[in-house]
Amino acid sequence: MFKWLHPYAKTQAAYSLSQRLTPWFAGICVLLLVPGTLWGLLFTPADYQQGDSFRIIYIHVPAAMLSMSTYVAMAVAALVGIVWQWRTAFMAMIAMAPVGAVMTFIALFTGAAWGKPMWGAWWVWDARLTSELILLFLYCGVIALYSAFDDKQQAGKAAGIMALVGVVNIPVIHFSVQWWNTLHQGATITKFDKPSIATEMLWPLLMNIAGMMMFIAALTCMRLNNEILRREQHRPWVSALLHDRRENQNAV
Amino acid sequence: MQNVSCSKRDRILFENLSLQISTGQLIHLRGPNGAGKTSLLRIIAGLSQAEQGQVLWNSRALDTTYFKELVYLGHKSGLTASLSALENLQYWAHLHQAPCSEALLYDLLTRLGLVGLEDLPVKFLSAGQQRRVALARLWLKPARLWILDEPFTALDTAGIALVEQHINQFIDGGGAVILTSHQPLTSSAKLQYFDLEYRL
Amino acid sequence: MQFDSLSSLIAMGGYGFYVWLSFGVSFLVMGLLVIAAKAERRNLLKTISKNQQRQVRIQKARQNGQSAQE
Amino acid sequence: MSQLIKGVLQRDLAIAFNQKGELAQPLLFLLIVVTLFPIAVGPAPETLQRIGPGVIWVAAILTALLGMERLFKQDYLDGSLEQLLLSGVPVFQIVALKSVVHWLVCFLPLLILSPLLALFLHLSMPMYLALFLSLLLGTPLLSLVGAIAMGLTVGVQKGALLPLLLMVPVFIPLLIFATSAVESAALHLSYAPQLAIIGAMLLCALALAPFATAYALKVSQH
Repeated sequence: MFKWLHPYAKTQAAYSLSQRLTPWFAGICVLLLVPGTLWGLLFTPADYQQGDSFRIIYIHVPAAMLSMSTYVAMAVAALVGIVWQWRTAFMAMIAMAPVGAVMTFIALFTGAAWGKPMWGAWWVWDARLTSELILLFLYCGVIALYSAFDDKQQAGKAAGIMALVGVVNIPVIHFSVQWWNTLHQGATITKFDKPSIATEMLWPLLMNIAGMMMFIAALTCMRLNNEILRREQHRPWVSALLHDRRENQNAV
Repeated sequence: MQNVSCSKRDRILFENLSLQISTGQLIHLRGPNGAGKTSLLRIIAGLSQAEQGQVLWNSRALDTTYFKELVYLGHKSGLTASLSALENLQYWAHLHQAPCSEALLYDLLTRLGLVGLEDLPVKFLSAGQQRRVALARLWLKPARLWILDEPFTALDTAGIALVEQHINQFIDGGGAVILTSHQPLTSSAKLQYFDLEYRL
Repeated sequence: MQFDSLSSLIAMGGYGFYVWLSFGVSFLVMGLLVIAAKAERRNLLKTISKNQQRQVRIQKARQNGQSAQE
Repeated sequence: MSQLIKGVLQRDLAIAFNQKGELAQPLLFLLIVVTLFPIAVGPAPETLQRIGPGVIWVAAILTALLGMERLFKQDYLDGSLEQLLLSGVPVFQIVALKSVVHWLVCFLPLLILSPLLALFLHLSMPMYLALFLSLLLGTPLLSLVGAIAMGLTVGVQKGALLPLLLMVPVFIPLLIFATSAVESAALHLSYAPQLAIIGAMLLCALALAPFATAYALKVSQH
């Protein structure tokens, strides 16, 4: 694994790899996300309890799941960067951060829009929503810390520590919020019955989860490439790259 | 004794430099403003890391044995303004495990022309006097390598002479010094120049 | 197909507003993310090539200066 | 070794007590915040009792942030920090000592002041006891974790509120467990589990935070 990954610690190799991968990720993303969403919206039967409002699940659940896993992926990248001193790992981490933050935002927003018809309020201090809100703060913290530094190499390391501190805390936060929520159980009904989901509802959900994953991967690659270009713009290989591009355009 | 090869940061200051320093050598690092002298010194001191390449001490990577034999004095004096010269030096000596009996420190400060100012908070001293307190460290710690970034700023001629004499003694005793300074050094034949140029 | 007409699809059994709002905002935000990344790349490439051209100009000016001196 | 500890403690305490005005400011701030709440929500003892523990804890956290700037900023600016990093002494030890000093200077007075705050907010005796214990265990955690945030932001000029954002993930569980301990005490239930969790968090932080802070400080020297 390590041997396989090691060449990509070099920015140039990482750039060409992610440049090659981006269209694949993007293509698979479209192939999964479009039919998955259409299937979920148009063809699955309505939930007998929640009616058609349950269709929000097809965007809410993937976003919520992947917002957490993106954070963990960030922390892994940060760890790799700190342990092996890879600059590309920090760049990958910071490329993921805004994507993850957007996923968290989507999860929160769709959660609220789902909560309004179900619970009768846009915002309920439900354990999962609260955790998600804290996750958004975590993302904001990492991004804010990164942008506060002028020297981006330093910034990457600092934000990496932040991501690691956050990931150590995620279980604690999750647990504490659950505790807090059961302690302060309000008058409103704050529980979904966890429905054992029917297969025809499940397939589009799985498709959307996989599609969102590809979306995150594609965007991470794109943003990583931007990051590499910005940081390495004075390097000879970048100028050579640009030169090739121009020649190609001229030839066409 | 040492072999450096580095390049640095988003703006490339210098690339693939190599520099070797051995006992009894004084290296005067020269270059216009912004050439990266301070950056290079900080990399050699181990404060910041080179983007590529590494700094070696006795052909090994930098570790605690290196820090035990190093005195680095940067632009910033490293003195806490609200503490006296004595307290500052005592704290520093504790950290660096150097001898720091009070008698020794009083004696040293007297030699540096700071009689009667030992107990005053450093913020009441003049810039030159503060520089003298900072330079007192060169007398305190038994080291083998000194890295000095503009040691002579704010010093008067007597002070400069004092420090130069001490540097020469140190080099004769087998020490090594790397320093930057915008004024020419008058000292010994062992002086070597190392020039950095400004790169766009 | 679960819905027999376009209007019932839009209504979503009375939940239309919430469902379409969620999907709309989500895809909008995702789209913005993509557009932002692409725009950033375009800008970067532009500034980099500008910098390169400036370098070329500087070099030319230097060479001219030298030849003039000679 | 012990001489080193003595030297560092002596110096940091001397710096803190040289600026007595600065020392008292956070405490005054705390007192004012706690006084403002009864005025805002009305003086009914039941209400105050309900919100009391939360108010004291939130105020304590904000106070901690006020005093925390001192931890590394001055050292960073005057260059003491680079001398420290180059001393060859393990940096995490010094960082741990500095956290201890911060706790002594910032939170010990708060603990001493806490009976007064409890009186202001009509806390009952068992509630006060629970509050005191949760503060005793929780405030060192704030010092340790706060040191990480301060180490990370020491080289940053802009963004005075950045540390707050960075410390949120640690604050929230702490706040939840601490206030729930006091609530349990109000209902005459056992609050040992909450204290045990805070204690566990404290021990984890004790083991990890100094290393994270030391790394952060090294990063701050670009």
